[in-house]
Amino acid sequence: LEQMQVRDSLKMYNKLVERCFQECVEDMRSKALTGKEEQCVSKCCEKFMHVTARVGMRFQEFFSQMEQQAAAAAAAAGTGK
Amino acid sequence: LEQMQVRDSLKMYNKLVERCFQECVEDMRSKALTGKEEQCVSKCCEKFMHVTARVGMRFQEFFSQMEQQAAAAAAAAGTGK
Amino acid sequence: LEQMQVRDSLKMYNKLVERCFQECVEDMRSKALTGKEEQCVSKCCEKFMHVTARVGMRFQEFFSQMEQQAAAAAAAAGTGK
Amino acid sequence: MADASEAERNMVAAAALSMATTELEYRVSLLNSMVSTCHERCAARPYKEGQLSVGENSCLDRCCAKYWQVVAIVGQLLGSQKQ
Amino acid sequence: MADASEAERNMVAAAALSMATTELEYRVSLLNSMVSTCHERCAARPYKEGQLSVGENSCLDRCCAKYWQVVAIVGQLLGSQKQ
Amino acid sequence: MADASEAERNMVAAAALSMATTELEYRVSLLNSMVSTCHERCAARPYKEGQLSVGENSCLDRCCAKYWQVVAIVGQLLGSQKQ
Repeated sequence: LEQMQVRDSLKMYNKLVERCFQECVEDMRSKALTGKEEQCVSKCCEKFMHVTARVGMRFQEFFSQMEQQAAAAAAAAGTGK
Repeated sequence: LEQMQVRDSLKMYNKLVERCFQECVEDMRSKALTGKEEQCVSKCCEKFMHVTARVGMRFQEFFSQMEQQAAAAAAAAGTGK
Repeated sequence: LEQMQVRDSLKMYNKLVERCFQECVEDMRSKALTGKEEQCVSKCCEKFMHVTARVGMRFQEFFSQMEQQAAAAAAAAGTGK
Repeated sequence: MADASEAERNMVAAAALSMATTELEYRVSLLNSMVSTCHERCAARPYKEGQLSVGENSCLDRCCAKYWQVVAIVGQLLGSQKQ
Repeated sequence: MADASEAERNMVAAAALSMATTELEYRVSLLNSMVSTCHERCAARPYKEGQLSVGENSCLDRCCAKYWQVVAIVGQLLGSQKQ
Repeated sequence: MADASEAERNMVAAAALSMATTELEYRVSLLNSMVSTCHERCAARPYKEGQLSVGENSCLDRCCAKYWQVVAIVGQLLGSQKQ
């Protein structure tokens, strides 16, 4: 499972690079990133990490809520006997 | 292999959700889907299942045809000996 | 690892088909590819293979350069002792 | 006899682990789609700030809420079709 | 001697299973691309109906036929380049 | 004692193999993204030639150079955030 986590984070790394490249790199007339492109890549990456944190929080809330409901339903079924 | 099938159907489930969300959910001004969005998601999902069935049928036809041709070619080669 | 290579090349094959289909096949009014579509698919595929070769070359250069730098740094650290 | 039951227990444990892995993979891929889709929809462009604004945050919350609803609708339709 | 040949048979079986799995994965991924691409091309938007119309069905059939042709052309070019 | 150290060596070897596989997968997927992104950006459309022109070749070289820079920036930001 640890192995899986490493693989997932490398996958996410690759996807983040691809996304920010596509959104920020505007042309291929130079070999080096322009200042504007470089800034855009940094902001893109930072923003994406914040989005991941926020969505991850909502995600965990949802699943823990679902498990509580399942537990409550199981308890109710037990009482109903 | 059974494990693989479960994984593939979960993958397809995820992709279908993503596709229908992107095609149907129009804005983020409300927390709940509008009636129109909800209907669109249902139709999108239903249509996708029908597309999968139709394309799957053509897919199987193609491969069974190919195998028949391979068998016929093998038989012909056998006769030619 | 050999198994992995076979899988990767099959994956690339699938992706190449999808890419060239999407870029070249224009409409669904006929069952057979038009001459223009067929030509486009060939060129698309050929070009993609050349792009793969070129980018692959730059890719290997980069990693072998990185490894040389790492080795040089290690040697320098050894001398510094 | 003891051996057989141990082998059985091992098989049950292996099956449970494999199911848990599949479930985990499913959740990871669901989370990734949500992050990617909601980033697409809510992150203001061009990127001027690395931080999320108040508006972006509430957009993300609504995006997640709607995403779960789509998950539920699609799940129900896929489930009903199987039977 | 018997042992060696059994080990050999096991290895051959394992290799065959692994090849079959790879082949299956390839077909599944090919099918998924076809479904996705042809849905993209043929499903009429906005989605008003869950059912497929006659026009959509024949669009799908043509899309599949063209897809196989692209598979063949690409396969031939990739094959010829390897040698 | 000999047994234990052999088992240990086997475990270390297995861990190393698994790390090497992960590293290789990472590189393959990075290469695939680069090829796909730079093909997208640099291959002239409509496809008239199968060969790459001089302009396309230098576009690819610049695209790769910029891609590595993005890899470096993102890697640095992801790394700094972890600590």
